[in-house]
Amino acid sequence: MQLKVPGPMVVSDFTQQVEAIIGQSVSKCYQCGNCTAGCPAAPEMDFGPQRIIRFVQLGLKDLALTSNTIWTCASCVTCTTRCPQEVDITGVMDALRIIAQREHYPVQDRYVTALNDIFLGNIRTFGRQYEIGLIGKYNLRTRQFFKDVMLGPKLFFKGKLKLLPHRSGNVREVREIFRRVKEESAASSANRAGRA
Amino acid sequence: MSKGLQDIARELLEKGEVQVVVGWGAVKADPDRTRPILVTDPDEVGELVWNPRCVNNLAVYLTKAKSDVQALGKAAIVAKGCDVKAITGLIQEMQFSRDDLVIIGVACKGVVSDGSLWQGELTEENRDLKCRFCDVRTPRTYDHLVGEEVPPVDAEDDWKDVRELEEKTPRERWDYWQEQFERCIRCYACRQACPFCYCTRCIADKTLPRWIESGQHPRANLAWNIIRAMHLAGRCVECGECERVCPVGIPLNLLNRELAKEVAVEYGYRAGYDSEAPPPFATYREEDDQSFIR
Amino acid sequence: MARIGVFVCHCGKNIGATVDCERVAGEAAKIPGVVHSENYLYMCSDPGQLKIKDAIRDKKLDGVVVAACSPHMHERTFRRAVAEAGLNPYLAEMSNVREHCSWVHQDIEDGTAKAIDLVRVMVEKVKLNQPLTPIRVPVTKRALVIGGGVAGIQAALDIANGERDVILLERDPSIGGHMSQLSETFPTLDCSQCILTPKMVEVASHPRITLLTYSELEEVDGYVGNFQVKIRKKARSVDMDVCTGCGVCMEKCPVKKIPSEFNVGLSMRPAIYTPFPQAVPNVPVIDKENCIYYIKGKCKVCEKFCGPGAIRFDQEDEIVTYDVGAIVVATGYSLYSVGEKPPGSTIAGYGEYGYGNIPDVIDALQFERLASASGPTEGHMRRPSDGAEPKTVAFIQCVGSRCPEKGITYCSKICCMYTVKHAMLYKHKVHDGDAYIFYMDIRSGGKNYEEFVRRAIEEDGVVYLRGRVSRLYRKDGKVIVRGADTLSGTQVEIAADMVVTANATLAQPDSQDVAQKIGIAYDKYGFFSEKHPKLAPVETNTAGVFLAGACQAPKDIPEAVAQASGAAAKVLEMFAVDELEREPTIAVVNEDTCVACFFCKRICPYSAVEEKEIKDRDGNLIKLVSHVNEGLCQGCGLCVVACPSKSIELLGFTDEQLFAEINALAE
Amino acid sequence: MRFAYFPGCTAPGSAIEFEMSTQAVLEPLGLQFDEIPNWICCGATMGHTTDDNLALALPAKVLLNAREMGGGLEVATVCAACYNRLRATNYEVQHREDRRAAVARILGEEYGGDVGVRHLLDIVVNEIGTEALSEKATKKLGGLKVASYYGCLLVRPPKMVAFDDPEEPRSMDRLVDAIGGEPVDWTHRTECCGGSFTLSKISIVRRLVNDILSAAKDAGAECIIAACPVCQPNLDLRQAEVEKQYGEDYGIPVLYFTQLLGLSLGASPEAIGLDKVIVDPRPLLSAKGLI
Amino acid sequence: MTTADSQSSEQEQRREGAVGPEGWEPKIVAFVCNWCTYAGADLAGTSRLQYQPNVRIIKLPCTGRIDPVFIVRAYEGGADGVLVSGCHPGDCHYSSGNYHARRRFALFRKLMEFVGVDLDRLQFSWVSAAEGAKWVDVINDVTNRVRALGPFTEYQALSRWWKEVPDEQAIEQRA
Repeated sequence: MQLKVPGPMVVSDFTQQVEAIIGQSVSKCYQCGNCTAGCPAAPEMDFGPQRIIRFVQLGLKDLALTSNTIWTCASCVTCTTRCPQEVDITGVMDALRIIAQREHYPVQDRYVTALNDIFLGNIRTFGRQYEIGLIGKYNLRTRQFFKDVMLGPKLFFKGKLKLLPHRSGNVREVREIFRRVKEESAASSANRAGRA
Repeated sequence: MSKGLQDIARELLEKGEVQVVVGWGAVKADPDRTRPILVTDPDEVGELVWNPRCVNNLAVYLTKAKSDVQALGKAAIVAKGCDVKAITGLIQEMQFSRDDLVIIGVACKGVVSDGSLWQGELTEENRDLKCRFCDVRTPRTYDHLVGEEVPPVDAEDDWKDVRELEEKTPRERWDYWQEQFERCIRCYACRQACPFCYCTRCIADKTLPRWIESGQHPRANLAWNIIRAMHLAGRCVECGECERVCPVGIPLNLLNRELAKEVAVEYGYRAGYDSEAPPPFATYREEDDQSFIR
Repeated sequence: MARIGVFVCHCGKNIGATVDCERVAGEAAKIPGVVHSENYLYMCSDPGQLKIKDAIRDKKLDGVVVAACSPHMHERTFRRAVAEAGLNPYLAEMSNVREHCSWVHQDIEDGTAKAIDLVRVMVEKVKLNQPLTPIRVPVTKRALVIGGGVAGIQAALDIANGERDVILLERDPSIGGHMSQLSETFPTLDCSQCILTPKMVEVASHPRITLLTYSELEEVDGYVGNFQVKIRKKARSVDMDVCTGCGVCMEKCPVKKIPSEFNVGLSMRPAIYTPFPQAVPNVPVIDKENCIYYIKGKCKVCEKFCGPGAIRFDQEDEIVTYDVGAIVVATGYSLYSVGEKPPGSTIAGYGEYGYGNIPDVIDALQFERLASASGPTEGHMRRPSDGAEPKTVAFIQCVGSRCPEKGITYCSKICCMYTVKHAMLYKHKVHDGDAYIFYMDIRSGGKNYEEFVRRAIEEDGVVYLRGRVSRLYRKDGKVIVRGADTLSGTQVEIAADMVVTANATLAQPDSQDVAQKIGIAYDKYGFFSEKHPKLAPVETNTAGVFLAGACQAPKDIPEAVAQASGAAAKVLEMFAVDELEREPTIAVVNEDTCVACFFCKRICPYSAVEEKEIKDRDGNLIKLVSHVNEGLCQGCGLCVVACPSKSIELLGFTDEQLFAEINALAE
Repeated sequence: MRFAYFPGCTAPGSAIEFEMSTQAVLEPLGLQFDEIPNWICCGATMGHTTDDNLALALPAKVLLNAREMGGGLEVATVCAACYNRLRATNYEVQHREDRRAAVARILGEEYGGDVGVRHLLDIVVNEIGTEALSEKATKKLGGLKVASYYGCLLVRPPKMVAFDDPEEPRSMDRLVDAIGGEPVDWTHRTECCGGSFTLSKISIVRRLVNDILSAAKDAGAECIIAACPVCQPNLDLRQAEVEKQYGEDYGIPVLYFTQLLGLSLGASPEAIGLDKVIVDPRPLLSAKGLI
Repeated sequence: MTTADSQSSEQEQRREGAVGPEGWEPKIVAFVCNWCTYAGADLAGTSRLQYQPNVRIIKLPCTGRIDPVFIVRAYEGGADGVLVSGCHPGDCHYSSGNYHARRRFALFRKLMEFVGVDLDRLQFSWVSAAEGAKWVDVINDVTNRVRALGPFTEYQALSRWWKEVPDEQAIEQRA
């Protein structure tokens, strides 16, 4: 691998894109590795969180967005809590996931995004979560028809999964929120692109 | 109202707690006006009045430069919220100590801009401009209070008057102030009425070197008004006395309030609130704004 | 009418090339009050100076303006020359027509016009210059050194060896400071106590040194050369003159279980104690909070067994006052704690390290005591929980340092080196043990320091892992260390027998109180501020007060000692003269017009403004005014601007002079 | 004390026993929880990992709905994930002008982060207090050894959420102590259980759950309590497969803190949904004479 | 004011030529502290850096010694712009003088803005003893900005009303 610097080193668009979402400068990170040290999912990641922050600092967008790290982060916030430099590492991970999805980067882990899609789709439809629908649809989407097949009944027989969705009273408003969020997010990324 | 005030004053004088009460009295010849009076005899407390025509800030009589009230013994002073701010500021500036003074605070809904406009109630038309932004309708400190507590004015924007001028162009502002200052006749009534102008020799009168050109002409007038405002920066309590007494009607309090606003916004400081606080221009914070310095 | 002489220097071609010096001199001659004007190739040369002296005598000048280089270059030269001609030196000023004019402009018209303006400005100023005399203050040739660690010891010895009296103040029962707690020192591994103890003994026996241990600073008054200090000698409950230091009292004291401060809680001490066997003075103190007699009113075992009868239960604190001319502050540092945040502190502990409650996680100073031959384990590696020899030890650097999240952003500077030393000492003592160091950067700038680090890695097999440690917790008698190695990009988990944290070096917790007592500045961390970070690192902004050692910033032993010797040299320099001379640029108050608002007093950075009572003949107070103490005033002029009634003048920069300068530029 | 109650999506479903036991403790504790009308989902982790605007808009809507209830009520919730999202939203709109403006554009209404958000645990320990609680708890737990598991979202990040120490929290331990249980000192109070991956990355989840169960067992815990409807099922539901994969035998019941609390306040086992827990706690509790 | 009649004809021509924008050159007064900016300007000199010749320096011990009245007086004397420059925060020779000055000037600046002075005519900078190059940038930038504004005719117009009358009282007192 090689990092080429063709001209004067400036803060890359990618770095700025991330910083705009987290509202903080990633230059604070001095690469101490505390985030990697405390990360419960680090063993399963191809790069530790500290490396990902480094990629963001240097504007190495493809490396950051194609790593499995951002999809392996459990959002447990241990890294942010212990970061000596007060860098919101969890926030960076969120930002990278958001950018990867908006810009249709190949997602390393479709299980995670599939779950997210269905989860949010449910909110959009019902205003609230609909758990049996979530598990069922998820297994369909990810083609794991029998995965956790035993968990469902366990929950079901304990009276924990309802067959019918539980709707919020203001579903219409929720749909409106989703529509405006879409507009807002499109506008803000267009804005950023415009600036770059 | 006046009755309650008179009772307090009488008791203070009779018990010998104070030797003199500084207050307002009626002007017999002109019912639209009141005047500052000193009462030393308990039998004369009937002279004291409190009404929306009591415009003077009596704190000015507490400093040595302006009066010898201190020579008469311990004083009680009748004071509106804005007057009390001035008193607090003078204590902060070590001109006398709180223990030397009894404050008879008066709850105030505003005073009239011109006594002749008084028709028995305060209206938007007759209320003095300074009272429209008042934050101390009940004095912040007092020993006795006349009247019921009044909540502060809930102005939409406490600095509306200054912001209106700020929004104009530099040239418009320049012309506006030139028009105002041109009228200045350097009578120093503003200085005389100001409780904080207690210097025994004002720099306007200093000759070696001459700080401010004497005489009445635009350049000198500008200098005087700028320097007067600067000298009161962080100290002025916006009592508006300067503006009230100005014979040519220069909106001096507007200048004062511009600086008061900056001090409030930048340093979170309001003059006359706390006699223990360090004055904003005798202290600093490392994180003070310096965006204007390159 | 003034009689001013103007002297325009060509400085060879340096000024002459872009400023028409003749024309400048000619224009100067036309300024009212200028009675002499000339130009010359080198004004600072002997012939040039002679021209000035001659003109002063011949033309009876009462003011001189030299238009030449920057006053920072030659103001002293010309003022001396003027004085030699019998004129007060403060009647001479310089116009900077070289650095500020000829060197920065190419066009001769521009340069000349500007030079004329600059000369005019100074002529108008000099017309109003007053003869001034330098301020002279007598010097008390005795120094106070605050703090009896290695820096204070060194400073005291150097001053005393320079034949001046010293009072050495230490608040603990013995001098020695942190250095006496250390095992070996980097990078030479010589034994800390072996090199320090002789110096401690020398302090105790030096005829010029008055040693006050178990004593604290109460108050400092006065100014450079003339300080009055009040010191509280805390009651030791032992008569220093009678005690022989035999130690029987300590053996017999029934209280045994007080955690030893000296051994950082790794051993216990009695209620009557000396901190360590080599203590100087070797006289115990009674710890009143733990002594049974002081708590319950009976016991007195120590008194019963004391042969010479030195125990004094009725001793009380004593306040003593000294006049001193200079003060050396050498109060040292304190160590960060991973424990829970103390109330009111901005510095938090490390919850992820169990707030210090994991038994085999010790700090660096505790490790020093473990490794010390005179320590609680006599130098054997034994971990605190069960006394077993640890076979795997993890050392963690930057604990508290470089960690804004927990409150400290700076680098503690000494930890990199002492951690190498710790790992090395450990490997020397436990040959089959493993030492791991978690670090962020190895900062080994210093003589033989990098070599020392390499030796630990290459010869002793110490393993460096680059990364912070995120969590420590106990499992099956081990301490699980969850760290990372960013160089390989992996998470690292070590089941360690013992963990040593290199805790940050902090200012003393009460440093701000001390600074306020003495009247010196401190930074946001509580370290004392030097006068100039480059060129006056030993001085403080308060004349006559000097700094030595880690009270200024984290320092290792050689740096602390060097600064202590520097401070001592500064003190001896001061003491070499009987009177101190200072620039007469000071503020004076016009008492007639002062209205006693004391804005000046509030704003003065040097606390030089005092309240002064003016009384009539019968002693009745007429009024209060402010007064500037000329010994303390440094001449910044803040008070002058703050004064609403313009009742303060700054000599040399009076308002009148400044207005004259501004007016000189007016059209 | 009255609060605007945000039950969260798991309340009627997978965490029904949390909801039941919460309802059971309110009255004895003198709390009144009025459900926010027409509440919607907070978006949970899926929201903030998918769209930064969505992450704030949904919780902000919930908080606005709560504000409409009037009376300046604070919002109470029992779900640690909801709690975290609501608090995070408050923090973001309070501290970031751009986010506040975006939320205003999306919702068509200004929200400045002024509606307080409290977790029931915070309310019980810090408002009611352990002393009062101890008095109310008529049925003491008889020294039941309880490992309090806080997980991630209740205590992290401290700037946004914490009413307790992010590394060494003790609220639940104090609660256990007050109702007569014995809080065990253990190391994995705040370690992550992998909850957000419970349906997607099961191998990580199993490893983390195993670590937590093993630490609890080592510390001698008889049961674990949690305050989060993601953690509890994760530790409970996955226990059998973890035991199988790692060859361990834990059998540690994992309860909601409200269940133990309900028990001590005299609620029936049915009312607090003890039968809904997969690793059945009833044998343990009846052996201790608690049911 | 007092020396106007004593200037050389060349000087007068130069200045006369500078009345209007044609051939007019801005006149700028700089109030600088002795320890940082004055020394920084010295460094610009020793480094032989070149800058525009419009600024005249008045040296004070500290920016904290600068009374706002000095600035007013400079305008009265015909200055088109004023620069105040001192030590960076934390570097003050007198430890806190520049902090106090910063507050005072923050306010004075607002006041001048409020009465209609364009703030390019009243500028502030920190220039340390090591920043010779920065001093050059500051001077050039200040000069260019003031040049762009043209002569401070508003203020100078105020002076035209005025005929200098010797301050007799002052003369008397000095005698």
